[in-house]
Amino acid sequence: MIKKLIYILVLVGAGIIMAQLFAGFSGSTELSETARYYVESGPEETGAANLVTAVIVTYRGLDTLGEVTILFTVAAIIAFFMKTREQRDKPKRRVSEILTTGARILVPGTMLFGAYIFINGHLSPGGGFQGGAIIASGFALMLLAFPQANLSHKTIRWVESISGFSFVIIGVLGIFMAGGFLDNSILPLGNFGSLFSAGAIPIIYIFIGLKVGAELSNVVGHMHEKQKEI
Amino acid sequence: MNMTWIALIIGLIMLIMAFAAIYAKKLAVAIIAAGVVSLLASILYLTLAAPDVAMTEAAIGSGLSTIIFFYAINKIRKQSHD
Amino acid sequence: MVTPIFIIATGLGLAFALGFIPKKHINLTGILSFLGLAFMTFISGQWLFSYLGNNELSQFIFTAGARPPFAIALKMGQAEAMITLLINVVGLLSAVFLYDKLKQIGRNAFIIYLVLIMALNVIVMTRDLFNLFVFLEITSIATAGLMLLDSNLKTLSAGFKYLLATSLIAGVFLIGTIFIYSFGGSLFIDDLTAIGMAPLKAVSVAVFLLMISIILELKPFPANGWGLDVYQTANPGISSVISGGTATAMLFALYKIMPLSTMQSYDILIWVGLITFLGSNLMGLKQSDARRLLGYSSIGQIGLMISIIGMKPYIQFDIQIILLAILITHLMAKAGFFWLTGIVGNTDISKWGMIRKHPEMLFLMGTFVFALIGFPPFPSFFGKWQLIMELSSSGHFLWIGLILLGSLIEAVYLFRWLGYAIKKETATQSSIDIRPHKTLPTIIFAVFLYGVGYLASFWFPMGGSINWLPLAFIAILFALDFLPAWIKNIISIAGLSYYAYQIIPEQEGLYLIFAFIFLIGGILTLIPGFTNKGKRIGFYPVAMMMFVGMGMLIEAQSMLEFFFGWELMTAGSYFLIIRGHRSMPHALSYMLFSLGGAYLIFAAFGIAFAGSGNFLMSGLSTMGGLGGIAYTLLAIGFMTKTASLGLHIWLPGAHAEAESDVSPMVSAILLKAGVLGLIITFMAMGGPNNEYTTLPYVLGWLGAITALVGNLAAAFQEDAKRLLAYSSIGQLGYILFALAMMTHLGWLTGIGYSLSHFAYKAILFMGIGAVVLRLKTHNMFEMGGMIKKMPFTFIAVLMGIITLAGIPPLIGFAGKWLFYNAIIEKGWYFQGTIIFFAGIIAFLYCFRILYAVFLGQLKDEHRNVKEAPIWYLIPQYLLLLSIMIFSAKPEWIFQPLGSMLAPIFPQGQLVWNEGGTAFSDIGYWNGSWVMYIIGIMFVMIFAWLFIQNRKPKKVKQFNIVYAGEKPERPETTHMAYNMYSGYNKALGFITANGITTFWNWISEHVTAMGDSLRKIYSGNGQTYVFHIILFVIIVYLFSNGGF
Amino acid sequence: MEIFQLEYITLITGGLLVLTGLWGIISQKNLIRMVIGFSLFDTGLHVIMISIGYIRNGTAPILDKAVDKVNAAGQIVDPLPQALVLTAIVIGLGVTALMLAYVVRLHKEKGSLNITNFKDLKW
Amino acid sequence: MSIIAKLLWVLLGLFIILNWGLLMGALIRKIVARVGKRVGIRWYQPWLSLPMLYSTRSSISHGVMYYLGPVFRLSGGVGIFLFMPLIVGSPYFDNFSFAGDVVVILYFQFFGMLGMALGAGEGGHPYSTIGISRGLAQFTTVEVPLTLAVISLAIQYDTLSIKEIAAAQQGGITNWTLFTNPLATAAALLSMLGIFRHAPFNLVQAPNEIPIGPPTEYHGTYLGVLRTNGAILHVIEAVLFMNLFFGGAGNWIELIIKTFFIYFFTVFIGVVFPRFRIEQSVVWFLKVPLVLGILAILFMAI
Repeated sequence: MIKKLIYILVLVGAGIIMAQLFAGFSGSTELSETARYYVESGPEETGAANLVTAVIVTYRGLDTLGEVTILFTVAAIIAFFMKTREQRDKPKRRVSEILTTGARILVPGTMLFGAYIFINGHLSPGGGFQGGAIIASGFALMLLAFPQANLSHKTIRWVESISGFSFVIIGVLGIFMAGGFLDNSILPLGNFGSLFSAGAIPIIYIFIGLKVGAELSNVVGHMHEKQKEI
Repeated sequence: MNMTWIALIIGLIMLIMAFAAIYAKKLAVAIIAAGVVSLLASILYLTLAAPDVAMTEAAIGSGLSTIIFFYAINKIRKQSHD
Repeated sequence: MVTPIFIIATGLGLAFALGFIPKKHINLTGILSFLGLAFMTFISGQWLFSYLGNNELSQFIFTAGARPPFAIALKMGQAEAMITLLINVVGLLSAVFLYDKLKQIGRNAFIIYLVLIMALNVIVMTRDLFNLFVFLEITSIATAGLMLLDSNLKTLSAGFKYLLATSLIAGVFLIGTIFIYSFGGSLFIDDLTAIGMAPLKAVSVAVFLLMISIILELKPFPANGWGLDVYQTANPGISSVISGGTATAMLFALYKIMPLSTMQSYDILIWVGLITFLGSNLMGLKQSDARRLLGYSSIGQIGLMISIIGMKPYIQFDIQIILLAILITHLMAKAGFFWLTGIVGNTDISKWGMIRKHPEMLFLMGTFVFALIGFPPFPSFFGKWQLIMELSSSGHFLWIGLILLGSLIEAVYLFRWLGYAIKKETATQSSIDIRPHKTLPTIIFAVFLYGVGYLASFWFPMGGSINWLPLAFIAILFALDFLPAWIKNIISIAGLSYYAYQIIPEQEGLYLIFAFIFLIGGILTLIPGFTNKGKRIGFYPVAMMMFVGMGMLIEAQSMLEFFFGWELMTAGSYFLIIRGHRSMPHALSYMLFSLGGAYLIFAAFGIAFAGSGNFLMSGLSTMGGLGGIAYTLLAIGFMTKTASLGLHIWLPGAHAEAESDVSPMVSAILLKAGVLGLIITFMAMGGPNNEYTTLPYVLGWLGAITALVGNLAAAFQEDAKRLLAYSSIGQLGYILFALAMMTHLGWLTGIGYSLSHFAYKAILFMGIGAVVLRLKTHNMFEMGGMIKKMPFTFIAVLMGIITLAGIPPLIGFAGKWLFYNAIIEKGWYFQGTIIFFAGIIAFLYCFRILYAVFLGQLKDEHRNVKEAPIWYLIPQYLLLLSIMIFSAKPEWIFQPLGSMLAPIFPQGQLVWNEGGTAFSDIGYWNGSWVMYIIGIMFVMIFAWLFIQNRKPKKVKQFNIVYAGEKPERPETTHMAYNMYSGYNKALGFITANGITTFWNWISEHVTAMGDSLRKIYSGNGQTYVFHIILFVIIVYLFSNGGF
Repeated sequence: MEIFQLEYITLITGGLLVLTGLWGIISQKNLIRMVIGFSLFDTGLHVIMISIGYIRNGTAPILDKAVDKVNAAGQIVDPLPQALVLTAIVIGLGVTALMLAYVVRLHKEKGSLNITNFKDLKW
Repeated sequence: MSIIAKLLWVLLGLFIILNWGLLMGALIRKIVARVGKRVGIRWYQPWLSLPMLYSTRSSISHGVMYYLGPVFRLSGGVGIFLFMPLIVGSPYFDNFSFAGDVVVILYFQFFGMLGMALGAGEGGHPYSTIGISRGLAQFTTVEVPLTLAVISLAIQYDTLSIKEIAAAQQGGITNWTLFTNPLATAAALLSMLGIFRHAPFNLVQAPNEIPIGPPTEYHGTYLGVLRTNGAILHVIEAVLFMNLFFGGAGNWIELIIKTFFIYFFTVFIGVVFPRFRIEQSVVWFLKVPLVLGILAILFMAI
């Protein structure tokens, strides 16, 4: 009991520290200088209508690269856990008819939707991550419906590797052909607001989408397989 | 203002759900409660003019995350049955 | 120039591309990974190279074609280049070390490893807060992954705790980041520093959160249980990356964000760092798991570096250089050490005796231990030096005290460990993994340490004046260690002779005397080494280290050189001492007392630097207002070497258990280094009429009591070498007393004593050492009758004893005579009486050692003993010759000595007449006449007896008046055991081991404190998380003085 | 200042979520619940970040017909925190997944989910 | 004075001292015997036994050091004699006192002791060692009050030269140190008891047991040498005390009388008091005599 009390006291302390932070925050009514720059020069420099995408893919592309790396690493680590056991699963779980049928229709749709989201990332809300996540969800759904589905790790790995590697290559191309690492203007910026615009952003976002999708699928797949073993 | 009221209510539900997520007797309920918190968060994001984030939170925070949690407890349950 | 972006591109691109390679081509994967790491290393190296020499401005690397703060920018300056180079080198070498492990796990292991190293590089280079966050996360995830290289319950639970803790910490960092953005409108560090955020409370809280989370990443005490677990369980290759790479990157991150904060925050760093340094080392005291111990040590060292970052506002010197010196040492030594634990494979430090089978591995271990403690010639020596000097000149003595105390505690467990490795018998037969890919990285870092040490000396003021030639000589000796002992002995003697030839002619005054003792003494005491058959691995380099160190004391123009020499000497003598049979505990206590003393000296040098503003030895005489303290520190520091009462407990064991020819080195010569130090101290105090009268007075009493206790204890010893060792304590007590008198006669006595002690103690230790060598025992009651078997040794020892006892006509009497005069002149009657009492007590052991070893009944098992080896006799007789000469002509030594002292003490000089009679104010003495009179008389009486006695019949051993019986066995008639039992009953209480008990009490309680302190590491990951939150709050409370 | 504003409400909600998450981490013995606590903590952080980037009455930072390039600066909210949160969410997922994988393995090794049972390493 | 003349005078002094020592020894033994209601030896007995010992034909040796032991011993006694001025103001009987002051004498005492100890040690007889270890042990504390007294004198007379100290006491009995510095004198006299090793401080020799050791081993010529030394040493030690505390001697008669009484004093005490064990005697010297010595210094220094 005393222990709980101490915990509460400590959390109150943490709360007070946070409250002091919050106290300094006085709801903003106008953009910071940085944000203003994004709004004012972003469209010209990147050609992306979705400023969040512009920031993510271009201005803070390095973060994104890191983030992709995190997923990639996590997938690799979870694969580690698999390393030690290769047993095949024994009992087959019976999956309801509705689920399988539903999945047959839904999975391709989900995947396509995911692809749509990341392809249009520079124009509308959404992008590589969301798209990738949706693809992975579809993948999870598929596993749910077809637990025996022999998903090809190899394919996933190839997708993962190719997209990741291409991301890096495009980034490096930026150094030689444009203003710097991950500069999207290695390709023509195109018509503002159209699908084929914003330089390399759509391409990068596609790779991100593929990669995230593949990585998350990988994670899900590994978790799933772990479930199967025993 | 309406938005503010909505946010307030959502915020309250989120906190309740958060406590539910911690204290729910069954793990599955807890996970779902956590998923709900994420889902509500994505609504908050929408009110805060962040559709990108909202989508992501919905897809990842409440979607994938929950799935992974379930995989994990499923797996654990099977481990302890053996 | 390859842009540093390629570090990222290589690391990541390669990591992604490895996916293309099929599983079966794992070797290709490995090779590519190495190439990638090598290329990353090359990039940072190339940048560093471009900065060397020309002060180019550091370069920003913009990404995404936009300028910061709008896009992420990296920075590649000299510091960044240096740090990334270090990280990449560790990464590369660790990968080599881990090669078989990584290969076994497969492609993913290589991938994660590459990602980790790349992420560390970015943490160093990035100038963007959020980017920093992302790569912090990558680091922690990759580390959590690499934990699984050895997958078992321990690594799993450690990895989980680590993941939990670091994720939480990253969360704290993220809150800070976003609020910084809110208040500052930017995430670009340089921008934020430049604009200077509003002095709001909230701003400071945000900055505080940033700072505290980086601090937490650095595992501050006590919120670091998770870190320790990782160090303990991770594969040593990974631990070395964490300790060497991750910690380095985090330190740099901390350094990078500090400009955002206020001055107050720097104080937080200092205290957090110092408490970590102390606490962590304290808790290491009782640790027996090698890797966890290294973890404690790592955390401690990192704590020290945190505090150094915090000291930036108080230090005028470029703090980066100080940090770099300490960082490089820590990184290389710790990484190397972790690898070594992987090579040895046993994590119980008391089982490390098995490393002895591979002397080269032992050498590596020694290198790392000494580097970690901050011995010369390693870079941290210079770093710590400059740090202490700077802190002292800004008056922060408490910090100095804590730093030195922490270092001392660290030394306790590291040297205990080293002692186990060198000496402890171990039953386990487990073999050591010396495959080249394991040993190579370790060797490379050891070599680097020496190389960087050399370079580092030029980074600091006065460091360039260090004479590296002798050190190169030592290095050569190490390299030649495969040769037979006699060749190395010749080389050593030749080298030392050349060194002496270089140094001695340049000296004058008192330094000449000590140069003579150190170097000529060194040559003489090396001669017995010729008796050694075989290789005598490791002996010559360390012996030379000691002598060279002492030579440097003589050469030193600056305090830095002096301290350099002092530490070198300590290191060398430690290794010499620990070579003895049962020397392990004694060598440890020797080391600890020496280090403790050295640190006091260090602190005093700091005060001197603060007072004088330069590093010259002459600065010791301008101490500012702290002279009293400084001189006391110096005196105590030097007295640890002269083994004054209270600080003497290391000496008997250390001297007694040392090898036969080492004892004279450490007793006759090494102790004099302490005397030299005392002389320097007293001279700096300003000669006879100085303002510090209390200190010499106290030292005088201390010297007297030391003499009494030392001599008394000597009389009660059963161990011949222990007897001599205690006698050294007593004699050094005389010297201390004499010097403390601060008069002409007093110093004449003290220095005269130093010289004669050198001569007779060398003779005695060589003589007794030879006996011990022949009889294989130290116990005097097991000896006896050696006069028949070793007559030449007996004569030398007899003369040595007569000199020691101060019996006319030999030169030892000069000391006694001078004492009387000096004491009466000075008015220190009672101390003086104690000194005389002690002097008379000396007869007890003088007789005891002569009788019990050489006289009495010869034991049956010793009937075939031979005379001491000729190599032992040569130096003894050379010394004896000099004793005889100076006994007959004392004015040859005391007259020049007097004129050397005249500038310092013009009052109360001896007056010498033409006949060689010395006149003091009250007494007179003519050494030559005394010699002649006694000599002639002795011969006449001998002749008288000879004539009267004609030819006596030689009788056999047992032919004595024994109630008509023949004694059964020699043992029963050799009354050597507990010889002075009655005396012991009467006065033995004086030698009661109160002082040993005191030090034991201290060590027990400190250890117990560390032990109870470490109980906070309950092993529960949840508790650790709680610690983290609590830590944040407590530090916050302290820094704000409330909420 | 006025507390009853959208961004304040969300900010405070986020803050309380963070605390709740912390509470979950330090008070629950069950490993899974600790991970849930962590994910709540994370979500709270993200809410805070988005609140910080909010500009009163702003619209989403996407240029289209309603928000043209010229006037955008006065209309939209700050895109940067949103970008950061996007990244952070994905990172959070990665960390959560990794933690869960660890939990599963830990359970496998010891058959327990109680953190107090994993004290093999101490002192 | 030529060196030859000096040598002759020294030999003369030595001759007188030796004979007086023999006589004094005999007289004291006689007195002690009479006190004990015994007859005692004849007064000329020493002159008979000494030549007898020297002319003993058979002798044995246990080794070099054994052989040299008596040489050291006699050298010790004669050496002290040589450095001791005998008659105040007499250039003929100040021996070689120019070579060193009282410190030389104090330390030269050890020369003979050490040599003898070593010689006896080589004999290999266990009792020798016991005796020696006791003797040395007792001697350490015996010397302490004496040292204090000497320091006190050095302060008082501002010199360490025996000649000067003795000279300073001339001109009437009240100038003697005995009266000018009674504390130092008392301390020194008490320590003298230990130096002469009569009862109660004679456990060193333990007259009933130890003599079967070294004195029996050292027979014949060796014993002769030792006896010679004994005669010289007793007188010369008494001379030392006489010079330091009892006004020195202006002529031989004075010297003989003073030394007799000084020596007799120690014997007298010994007859009266019982024997101390060694640890008792060691401690005893660190009590009253030590305090007296300290007071003596304080008295002089202040």
